[in-house]
Amino acid sequence: MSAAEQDPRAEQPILSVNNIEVIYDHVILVLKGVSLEVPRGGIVALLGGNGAGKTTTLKAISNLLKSERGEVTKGTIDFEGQPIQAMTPHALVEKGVIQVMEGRHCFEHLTVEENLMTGAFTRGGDRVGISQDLEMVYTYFPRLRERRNSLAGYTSGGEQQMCAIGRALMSRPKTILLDEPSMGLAPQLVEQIFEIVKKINEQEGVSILLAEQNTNVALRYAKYGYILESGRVVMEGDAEMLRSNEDVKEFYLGLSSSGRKSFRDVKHYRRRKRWLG
Amino acid sequence: MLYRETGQFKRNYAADQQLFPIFQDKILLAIIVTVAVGVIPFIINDYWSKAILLPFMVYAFVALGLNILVGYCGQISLGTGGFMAVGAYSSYKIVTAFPEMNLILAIVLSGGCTAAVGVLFGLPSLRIKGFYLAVATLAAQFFLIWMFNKVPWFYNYEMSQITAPPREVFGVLVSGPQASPAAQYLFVLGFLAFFTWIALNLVRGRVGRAWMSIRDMDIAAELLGIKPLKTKLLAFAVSSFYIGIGGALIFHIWLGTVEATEAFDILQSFFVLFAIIIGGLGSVLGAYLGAAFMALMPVGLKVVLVDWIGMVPVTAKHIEFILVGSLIIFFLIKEPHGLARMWQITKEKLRLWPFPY
Amino acid sequence: DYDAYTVPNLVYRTGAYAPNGIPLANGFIDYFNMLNERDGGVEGIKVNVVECETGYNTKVSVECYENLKNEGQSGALVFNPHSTGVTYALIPKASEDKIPILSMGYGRTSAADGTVFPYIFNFPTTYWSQASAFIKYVGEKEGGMDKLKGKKIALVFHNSAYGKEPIKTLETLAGTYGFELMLLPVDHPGQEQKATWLQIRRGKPDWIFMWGWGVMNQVAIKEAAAIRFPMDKFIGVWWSGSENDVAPAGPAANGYLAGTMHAPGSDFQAIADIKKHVYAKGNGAGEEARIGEVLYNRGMLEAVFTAEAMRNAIKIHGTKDIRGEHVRDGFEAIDLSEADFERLGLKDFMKPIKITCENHEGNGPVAIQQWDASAGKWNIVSEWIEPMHDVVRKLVKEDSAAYAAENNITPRKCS
Amino acid sequence: MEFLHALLIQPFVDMVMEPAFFIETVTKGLMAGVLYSLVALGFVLIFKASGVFNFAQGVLALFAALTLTGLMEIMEPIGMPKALVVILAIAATIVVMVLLAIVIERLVLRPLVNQELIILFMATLGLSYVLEGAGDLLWGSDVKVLDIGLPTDVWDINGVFVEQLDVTAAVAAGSLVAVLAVFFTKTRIGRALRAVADDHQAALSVGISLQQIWVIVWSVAGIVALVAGIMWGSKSGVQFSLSLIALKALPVLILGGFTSIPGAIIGGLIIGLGEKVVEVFWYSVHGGAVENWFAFMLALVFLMFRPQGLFGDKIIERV
Amino acid sequence: MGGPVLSVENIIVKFGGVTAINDVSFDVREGEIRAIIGPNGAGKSSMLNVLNGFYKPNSGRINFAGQSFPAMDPHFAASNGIARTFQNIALFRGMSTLDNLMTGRLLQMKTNFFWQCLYFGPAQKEELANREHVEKVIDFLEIAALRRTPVGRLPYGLQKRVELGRALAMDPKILLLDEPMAGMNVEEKEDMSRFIIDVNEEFGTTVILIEHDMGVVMDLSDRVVVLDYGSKIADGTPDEVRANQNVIDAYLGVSHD
Ligand SMILES: Nc1ncnc2c1ncn2[C@@H]1O[C@H](COP(=O)(O)OP(=O)(O)OP(=O)(O)O)[C@@H](O)[C@H]1O
Ligand SMILES: Nc1ncnc2c1ncn2[C@@H]1O[C@H](COP(=O)(O)OP(=O)(O)OP(=O)(O)O)[C@@H](O)[C@H]1O
Ligand SMILES: [Mg+2]
Ligand SMILES: [Mg+2]
Repeated sequence: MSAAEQDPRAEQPILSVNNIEVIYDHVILVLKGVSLEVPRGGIVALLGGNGAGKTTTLKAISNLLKSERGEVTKGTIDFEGQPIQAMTPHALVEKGVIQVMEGRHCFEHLTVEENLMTGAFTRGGDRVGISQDLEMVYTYFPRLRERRNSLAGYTSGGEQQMCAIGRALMSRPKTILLDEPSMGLAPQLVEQIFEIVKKINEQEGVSILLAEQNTNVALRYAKYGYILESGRVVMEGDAEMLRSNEDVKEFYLGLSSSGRKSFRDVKHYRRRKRWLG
Repeated sequence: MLYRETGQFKRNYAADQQLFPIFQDKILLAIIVTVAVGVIPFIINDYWSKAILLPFMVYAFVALGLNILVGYCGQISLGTGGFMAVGAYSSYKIVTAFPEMNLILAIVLSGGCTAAVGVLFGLPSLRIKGFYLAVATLAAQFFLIWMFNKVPWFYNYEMSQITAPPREVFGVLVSGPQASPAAQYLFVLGFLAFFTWIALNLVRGRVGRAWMSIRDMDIAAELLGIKPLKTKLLAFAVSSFYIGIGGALIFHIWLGTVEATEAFDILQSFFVLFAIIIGGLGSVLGAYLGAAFMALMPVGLKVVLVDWIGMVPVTAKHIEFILVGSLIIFFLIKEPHGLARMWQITKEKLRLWPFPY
Repeated sequence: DYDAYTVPNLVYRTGAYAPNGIPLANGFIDYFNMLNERDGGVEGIKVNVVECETGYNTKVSVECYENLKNEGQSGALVFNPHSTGVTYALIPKASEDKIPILSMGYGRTSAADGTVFPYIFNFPTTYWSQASAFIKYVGEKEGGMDKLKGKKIALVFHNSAYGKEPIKTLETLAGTYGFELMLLPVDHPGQEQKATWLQIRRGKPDWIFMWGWGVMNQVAIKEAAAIRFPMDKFIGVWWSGSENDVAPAGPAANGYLAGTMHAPGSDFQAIADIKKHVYAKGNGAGEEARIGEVLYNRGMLEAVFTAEAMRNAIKIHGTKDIRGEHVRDGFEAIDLSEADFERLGLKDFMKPIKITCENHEGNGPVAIQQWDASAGKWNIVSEWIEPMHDVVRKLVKEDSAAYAAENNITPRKCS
Repeated sequence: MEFLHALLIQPFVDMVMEPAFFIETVTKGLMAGVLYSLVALGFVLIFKASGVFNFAQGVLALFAALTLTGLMEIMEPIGMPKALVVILAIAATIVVMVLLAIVIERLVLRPLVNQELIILFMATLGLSYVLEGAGDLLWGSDVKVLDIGLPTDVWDINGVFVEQLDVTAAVAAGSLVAVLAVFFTKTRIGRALRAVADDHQAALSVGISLQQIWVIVWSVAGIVALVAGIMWGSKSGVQFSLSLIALKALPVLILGGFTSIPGAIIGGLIIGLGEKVVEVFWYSVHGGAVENWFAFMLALVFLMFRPQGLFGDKIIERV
Repeated sequence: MGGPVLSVENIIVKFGGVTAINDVSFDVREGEIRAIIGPNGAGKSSMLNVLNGFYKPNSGRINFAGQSFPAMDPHFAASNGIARTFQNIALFRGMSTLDNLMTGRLLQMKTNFFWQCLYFGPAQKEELANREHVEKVIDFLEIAALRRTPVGRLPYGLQKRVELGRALAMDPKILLLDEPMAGMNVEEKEDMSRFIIDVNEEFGTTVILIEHDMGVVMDLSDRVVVLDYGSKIADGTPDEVRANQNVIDAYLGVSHD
């Protein structure tokens, strides 16, 4: 079933990925026809286990694949109606699509603050606006303010994660591709991150595509979700629908009919149930 | 599907850890060996020996050594030329001091000397890393060459140009002008084959893994209990040992006479580094392919440009420069992990064949 | 009969030393083309000069050698290695393959001993002879060899086998004449010599000899000028005495001296013929304007000797189907008088010269030439100086004996 | 004993006994150092801005100088005033270097984004082959005299000789360093450059255009190369060996730190000074021509204490 | 549960201005699962780095294997059975999964260089013995399919698993895990928890665990240390900690299930 048919929203989505196929190193086929849509001003969650292809999908959109010797061999990717495969990542960011990469990727030898400033690279000279946003980021993440002058390379995992997210916010994007934003963050912060996401989504109408393992939270904030399994979209639907789906409960929310069970009680390894392939 | 492991099951881990687990590879190897031993010696002549096979083989040997250091242990070195010189000059001293000594032994000993020197210049690698180390190793390059040019003892108080005296191995003359091409070819081939085997053993075992772990992430390796300095120095020693022998072979067998300042200058260091990178870092096969590329490409281009197209030699030379440079860049872009990886991918494609993936 | 003789030439028109390699190679090939045009080659058989580009690299040269030694019907008749390193590399091989090597005024000096090096020729004269000649020149300028006592001579040399050649000779002579020798090595390429010239500032030598090569020469001359060292007390080996070497220093180089084995300039019949038969027809290897440059003439001289040797070979062996070993005999039969040079269109180009089986150097005399910056040309400013044969010959014998011993060669008997 | 005296005592005695000469040695050493740092500067620029160890820098200098002389030879006959010719030629050369930068970015760097540094390093070595070949092919290989009217005399400051050319070079280097240092630390582009050096992919992800950045740095590096080419070229004449000055810059590079622009200068001065003083005053010990390796040994010693060079960025070790 | 196998006293770690760890002491009992939690930048990873000798404390003492040191030596730690995984995956990216695990055995492999060269006799025997051992780990972690894949190609989650495998291959007495479940979904976390529990129960391996998923921490761990700004603000059983007001303020916020 394709997204379009059962998609209630009339207006054309800001980002749409149509049946793309991705190959690494000329031989490793990773995405086997993935299609998804992000409505303007929507929050869409991309769920799926390890190796499902979430990161790859996001990189395909933001055109970072080339630098990993991967390539989109089939399908198209449109942003605001125009195809964007040919564009450079730089052009994309200027168009307002920015990605928060999995695994932080801060600039080690730049201080935290300089890292944040690079986020504003595409905004050129707009000093005032930039310094305002810097303040904004610092108010979101007080921890960063404390470490503002230390080299990013020396900061803790979580601090780096904050730094990476803050950096993305600095570019005043129209669309953010978040790859596992909650990874390595303390519980409070996880909530906070999603609050922020929600906020910029509501106040500035930023559309968000987030790949997240923390399905629980993700589905609380996202409006719509896709579930990826080994390179294919195996299920999609509104967040509520997904949350109430038995399989999803079972495998992604860790809830059984008897409510949440303890990690200790898992007595046997359950083989993940596969929808397709 | 011509090329695949399917249907070739491994009954035990020993079988699984063989050098050439796949049957088809075994055949290929067998063919190569028969040609190398059964055919070439009978058709080889001076030109093929001095201009093509010897250069290829000695550089393969040296590349093998450098690849152990750079490709497996991740320590970039630009001192190769200097270490080759150590091999050449120490072997010269040995054979002239003990005329009776078997040349094989003499050459292996000179490898030993080089290993010692290599360890000495490897010491800084404990603190110095990456390109800093690479440039620092030039200290070895320049110092050693200076020394061999300066200290008369090394060239027996004659011209700093040393000439290989004629020596026999098992009654066959292998060095000096009278030596037959076949003899020289087989002599070097023997060295190459044996020490390739050793290298393969080293890199697939404990030692190799220790090296690679240092290469990929020295901190993690250290926290696993691997002693960085010890491991690095071992790599320097083994690598220099190979490079030294390579230098000795260049001197005794290929050129017959060398001058440190010219035959082992810094360009040699780059030349070999090129070879292993084009061929494939951290791959024994890569050392061969790279050496072939670097040693034979110019000759090939010359044959094509001058002898076939009939271009003026000098123009041809310039074009050759441009082409070699471009080809290097081209291959780096096409496959940064070198010709060896290309070969591997081709094989993977072959497995899937006829399906694209 | 062959339809052509093969005369290979190992040239370096590329690489760090190309500026010198180009005129050398041009002179060589132009002369043979001239012969081919003017008198249909040597004894009526065209000469096919096969250039092989070495970039002054020994390994490539070896490849060239192996590639060319059997070229054509005649096979390679002679090799000009054009680098000390390459010469050393080819000496054993060529002797084995019976192909003569003409390393004209360079290479292994002790190869002057024909009994140990039957196939190697380094006439008209060698580095060691040249060094001794320089000393004679200095002595004369100082007003008598006895005046050398207590004088100080600095040798600025390319830090390689080539550069170190004259040291032994000079040290011996320093002993005999009691002058002080100051050794200043300069590493390849010699872009940067401040330290060396500081030494000179400090040591204040009366004379400077230079065994330089390539960019080292140009920088040295500049530096010498910069410390205001009198140029007419600064003598370069014949590889440090070309137009290239003095040009960058401009007027500052005026008066700089260099050794030579032949005259510079282009007013010789042979060169006129080259212009007429080669350049006029547009077959010249280089720019016509640069004919007559020092290194051009030297390249031409190599060709002249080679051609002579070939003629002799044909005469001696009574056949035109000559090969390397015959040409070797041809070389050993070289005996050129004033008259012969005139016949060759090279009147006063150099002094008469005679090669024998025993002596492959020919004891040619050395002249000193001086750079006239304003006129932009070299002029010979000395008599032709006879080297100190007694001294040199002794050193040659010692060295060749050592070589013979190490490579178990039994010196052949001459006559 | 003899030896120890020559090694440990005599040199210092000499320094004291011949003050004027010592001063001259020091000045000459520093001057030489400046010339080295002119080349090192080019390396630092590109490394700092893209993590690429650009070995083609020496050849770039040669290429620039060749182009300059070539263009001047073409223009001179037209009969413009010399000064004009020089200015035009230099301008034209700069244009050429920028074009070259664009080509390099397009054909070499862009396809190699995010590759290991050693690969990029090798690519630049390949590039140097190409440029050498091309340079010879275009402009021929004989020695060309480069005279753009820089002062060539010598000042004799009571017995101490100072070459004006060297002073010019020093001034040029000094100003270049000042400008570039500011550019890198203070400007937005500068920040972006350093970001790229740290992590190509992340840089892309925040919308830094590698293409733009690389064209910029390589152009600047090209211009620095031109300056170096002019300074060295007017000393030795423009010829192939000019490309070898790269080697002289390497010890400077590691001593000062791959990533530090001021480091290039300081490093240069230390190396120049060190090697000259040792070469001259310890001559009786080593007999000359030790400069090359001594420079590296000197750098090595410093590195043992500061593995990232004097001013280089810290090597971050973290798990 | 036995007595303390490892304990730290008044550890202080400073980096220039920052105090990463400020006078922290706690102990780890034989065979327990000991969790370290705290806000980002609290000093948890630093603490692990101290425990296996990557960071040298400015002051304080570490007691282990019956000895007491001012700072741990990495090699000593490793050879006495302290193994760990890292927060930012520190696998050997150039090597296959199998080789990565084999590196975990390096300390156990002792045949001399000579035999290594020949890859024969003792060398081969040893190689195979260790291979057997590693294969056990591979089966245990169910990564058999990845044996030959270069780890660089694995997705994040699997890399974490391979890293655990490398640690297990050392058959450690004490296992230090730095956020082993970051970037995993519930199901994978369940598997991971399973592995940890089994290791702990079957081989009696002591585990020190850093994790931000409170569910996991509270379920698995026997005792929890809570750090905040480098200082210890609580130490006790999960329930005590959960109830502790400081902890709630500093870290948990609204309690999580
Ligand atoms: N550079 C690469 N080269 C080859 N294969 C790759 C590369 N990167 C990823 N893959 C493969 O692509 C598949 C999908 O990887 P991807 O990182 O997109 O998964 P993911 O959904 O992001 O998993 P995770 O949640 O663990 O991040 C994996 O099987 C992985 O092996
Ligand atoms: N090598 C170092 N140099 C400088 N500062 C450091 C270094 N290592 C850690 N720090 C600082 O010490 C503090 C603690 O770091 P640590 O990595 O231990 O935090 P953490 O508890 O692991 O946080 P997270 O949960 O985000 O991983 C951080 O503020 C970090 O910036
Ligand atoms: Mg991912
Ligand atoms: Mg941490």
